[in-house]
Amino acid sequence: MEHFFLNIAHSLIVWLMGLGLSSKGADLVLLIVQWICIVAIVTINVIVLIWLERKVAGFMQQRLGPNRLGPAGMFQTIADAIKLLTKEDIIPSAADRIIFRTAPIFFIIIAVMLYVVLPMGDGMQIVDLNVGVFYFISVASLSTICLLMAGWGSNNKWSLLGAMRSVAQMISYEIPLAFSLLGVIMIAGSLSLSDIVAAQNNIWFIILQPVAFITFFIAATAELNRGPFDMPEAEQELTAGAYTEYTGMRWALFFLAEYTNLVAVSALASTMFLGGWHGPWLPSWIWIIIKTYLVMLIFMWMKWTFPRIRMDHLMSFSWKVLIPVTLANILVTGAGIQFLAGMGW
Amino acid sequence: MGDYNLDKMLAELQNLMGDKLELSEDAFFNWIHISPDQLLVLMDKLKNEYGFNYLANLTAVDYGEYFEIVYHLYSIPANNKTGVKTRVSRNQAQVDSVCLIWPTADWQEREVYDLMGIDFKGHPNLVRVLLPDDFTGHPLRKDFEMER
Amino acid sequence: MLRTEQFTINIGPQHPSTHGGLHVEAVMDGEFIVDAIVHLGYVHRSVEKIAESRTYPQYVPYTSRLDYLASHLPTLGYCQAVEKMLGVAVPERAEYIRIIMAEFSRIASHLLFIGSCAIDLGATTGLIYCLRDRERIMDMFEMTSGQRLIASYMRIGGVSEDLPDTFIPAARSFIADFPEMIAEYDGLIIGNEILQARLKGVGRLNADDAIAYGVSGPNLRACGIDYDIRKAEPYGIYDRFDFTVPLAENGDSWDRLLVRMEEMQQSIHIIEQALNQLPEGEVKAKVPRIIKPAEGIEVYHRIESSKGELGYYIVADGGEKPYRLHVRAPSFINLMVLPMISKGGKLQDIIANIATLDPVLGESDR
Amino acid sequence: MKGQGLLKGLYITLKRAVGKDITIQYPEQMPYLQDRFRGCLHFDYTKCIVCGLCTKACPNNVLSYESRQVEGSKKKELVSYTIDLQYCLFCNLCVEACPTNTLYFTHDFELSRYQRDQIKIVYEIPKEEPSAVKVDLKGDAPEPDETKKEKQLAAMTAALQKNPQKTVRKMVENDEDAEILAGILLEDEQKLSRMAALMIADREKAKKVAVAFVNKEKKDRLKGGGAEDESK
Repeated sequence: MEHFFLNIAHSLIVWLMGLGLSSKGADLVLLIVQWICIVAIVTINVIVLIWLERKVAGFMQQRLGPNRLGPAGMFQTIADAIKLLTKEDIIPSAADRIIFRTAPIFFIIIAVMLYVVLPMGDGMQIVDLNVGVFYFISVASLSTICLLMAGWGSNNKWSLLGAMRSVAQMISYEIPLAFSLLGVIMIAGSLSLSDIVAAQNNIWFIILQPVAFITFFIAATAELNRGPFDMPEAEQELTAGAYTEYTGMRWALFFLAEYTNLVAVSALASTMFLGGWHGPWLPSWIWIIIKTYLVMLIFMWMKWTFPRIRMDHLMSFSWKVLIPVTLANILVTGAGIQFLAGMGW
Repeated sequence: MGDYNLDKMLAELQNLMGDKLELSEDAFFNWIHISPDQLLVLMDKLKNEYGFNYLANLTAVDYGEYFEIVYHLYSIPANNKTGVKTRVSRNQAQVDSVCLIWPTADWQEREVYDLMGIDFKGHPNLVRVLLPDDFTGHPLRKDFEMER
Repeated sequence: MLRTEQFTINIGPQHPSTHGGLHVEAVMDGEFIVDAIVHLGYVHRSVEKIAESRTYPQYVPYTSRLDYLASHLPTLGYCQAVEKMLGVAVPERAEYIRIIMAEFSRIASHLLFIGSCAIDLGATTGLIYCLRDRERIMDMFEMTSGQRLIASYMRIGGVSEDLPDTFIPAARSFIADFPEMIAEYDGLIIGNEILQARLKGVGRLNADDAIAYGVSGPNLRACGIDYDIRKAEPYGIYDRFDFTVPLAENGDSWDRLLVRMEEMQQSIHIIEQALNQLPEGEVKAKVPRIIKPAEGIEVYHRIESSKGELGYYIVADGGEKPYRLHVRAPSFINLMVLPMISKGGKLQDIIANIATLDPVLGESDR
Repeated sequence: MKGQGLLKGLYITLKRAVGKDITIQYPEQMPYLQDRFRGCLHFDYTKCIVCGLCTKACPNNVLSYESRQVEGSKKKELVSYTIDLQYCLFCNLCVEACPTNTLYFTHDFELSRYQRDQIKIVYEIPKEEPSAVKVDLKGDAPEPDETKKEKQLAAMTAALQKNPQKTVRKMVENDEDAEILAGILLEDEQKLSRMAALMIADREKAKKVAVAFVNKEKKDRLKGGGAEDESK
């Protein structure tokens, strides 16, 4: 079981080479297959996630959540997706058409790009970049631009307000996000995600870096635009913020991308702090799934419990609390590393 | 307390204003009937000298030839109450706005203007409040024709 | 100096947090509100004109549609106003039943207030918990009148039917469970630091402005003014009950929330006393089938509704229909201060202000 | 400490998440309705004395009726009675005004219809046989026969299950028999569905079957009773 997917990939290459392809050609085909797999995983995951989110919300609110279609309402999301696909695609007459149309597409592309560096199991990583964490953070921050495109392109004041909020928020929270990861990177001594996972063979970084985990979690919530930091969307204030004018499949793409981001960031959290794919008994790829879903459940739990924070509180929280705390964490970590190295560890 | 002060106040006002002012009483309220030109003087006195700081209600009634504008005044710490009425003729439905004395009259006067068609002089923003801006007529007038 | 352009943004009439059909035109400077203009009338049903074409008893069901969140209160006000005109004495038992119903309405309205306040600030789950508990009150209304939300239960001269046997146990069990409910709201909604940060110091209304603008009810008491019509000018049999009027000091959104929380507990206290004192007997006075108050009688009757001072001004002309009926709607007048308290705040503050002013557009637009 | 309130909130939602749900699954699970619940307004034509008090009490002109003078007497009789339910305020004023309990609210709350004119409920009373009341829900007419029959069958079955005694009262001679028949039908589902089908298709036959059922049951009871007597 452990090497199930690796074996499939291996036999695919062997079969392709047997057909007379060069090794580079076979790698290329494999890459395409891997991309298709990512898209498939993302889509299926989102279907499960939306269902899960509704169920979690339902249970917390003492309701049942969706339960009509399929076992425990599992197919509800599929039905919704079909509904969204068949909806009319409305583009406001005053909208900047090109920007309006491309924003959701870029958003989903960026979200999918995050998966390239995530180790999904022992050896299951599409590209093992030596600057994996850096890549992840920089690509994740690109989604701001898409939200700004959506907000600007809609030519709607609500959307623009949402987009501006999202830019301000993401820029402020990028810093504590990166800083809180720095502590882990310092201990692991590498920016490569596979190295970081390997470094957690004995002890998870959540134990060594509890403060960094909390700050990372808070910053990630803001980065993902999830409640209580869902400023750009802000249903009750900005109607739907940047997504106000979107309908049908374009809106669904935003939704898809948001959940894709959620999975990616949760997977990053489990990779960086929860030992990645390490775990006893079960195959590595099951472990990462379990950990990712646990992190996502906490995200959902928070979203459905807390009210939305105010924009200025949000900003001051980032600059006045999170950044100093993360900086202090880096300082303490560095001192600790030097101290332990001096002790001869 | 209430009653003694109220009687005294009414007597004082009667002395001051003479025939511009009439007093009456029913089971629930002491009414001060005032001619519209003296309204602001009276209201200013009522608020600033006698402490009626709370204009609870402002409305108008259509009696055919004339409209009667009714003010229900309360004073919050002293717990006194009094009513003021003034009449304007149907042809010249115009009265001074008490908006500057009690800001709460703002929307209430707008409502009376909207539904009854009484013009309040000196109101800062006398536009319709409940009905759409392009509505014609004033529905609470008795001669308003309903469509159905 | 860098100057940004102001723009207007229309909050409502279609907006998730405007409680019906409120339309606020906000002049914005970025996220800051420079000015706000309130547009009303989206739910205007001309109830005052309708009154002129209905007989006095026939108008009762329309009154419960004014403040549909606490439907017994406006009905109570109307019935008492007409009773005042006729000089009818209501039987003791009916008076007590009315008090019980009115206070339960107040609790139902405040529960929804807390829930909608939570959801307007983004805490969806809080609403559901409040609705869950409000549902028990709705069940009690269903027991007595057969309708849950807009129960036309009160009649001129009493109430339509006696309490059913199931009512008193249900009411007592609600009272018994109430502290638990409060503890839950305290934990989930009131105690939440994010919510506190969003409400404290937001939308501050000072006492003088509150009186000058005719603000009433919990919104007035949140400014520290001890003015409750149940105490100041007791109607019905409110003078027989022992309760305090909760007050706050700052008049900000947070205080408006706290005052209502406390007010619910006082209502429970009143209901408890009323249930203990509830006498036996008739529930409806003998009122002629055709009600004709004498010509020239006019009455202004006001009650402390869950939103504030609800007044009925009725003029009779000797016929069986009111000559003129005016409703002094608390929501209408309370909304007047919305621009004032929202100026200088942020867009998110105006949402909190609308939520804590607790307007009901059915009443405000009439 | 800062953050305590947040943790408490998280604890409460978690507690509720694992706790019991409060919602019911509506179409499968019917809500519990109190006795006085005001659902659809129902008119019981047999009791109506054509006094007109209900129409006078109604604030919104929901009720209207047509009547005619009975020949040779002062009495009036009803020709038709219309409840225009879309304007109903469910205020109970007509029910309170009615001196003979002709009007009452049923517990049927599913009042939405596809067409506006279907909302009107018209009771037409033909002169010859006052017993055969035709309740004409206008909207039913254009529907194809098959589905209509099915609907009727479902409605009848539901009626039998819900309130058997009242439903079968007209099939048998007296109240006692109706009670017996109701008992039989409630016990045996097959009999119930057969009876429902018969009541729609052929009233006369249904009556015969009903009488047969009742007689058999009576006999059984007699036997049973006799046995008991003997044992005593």
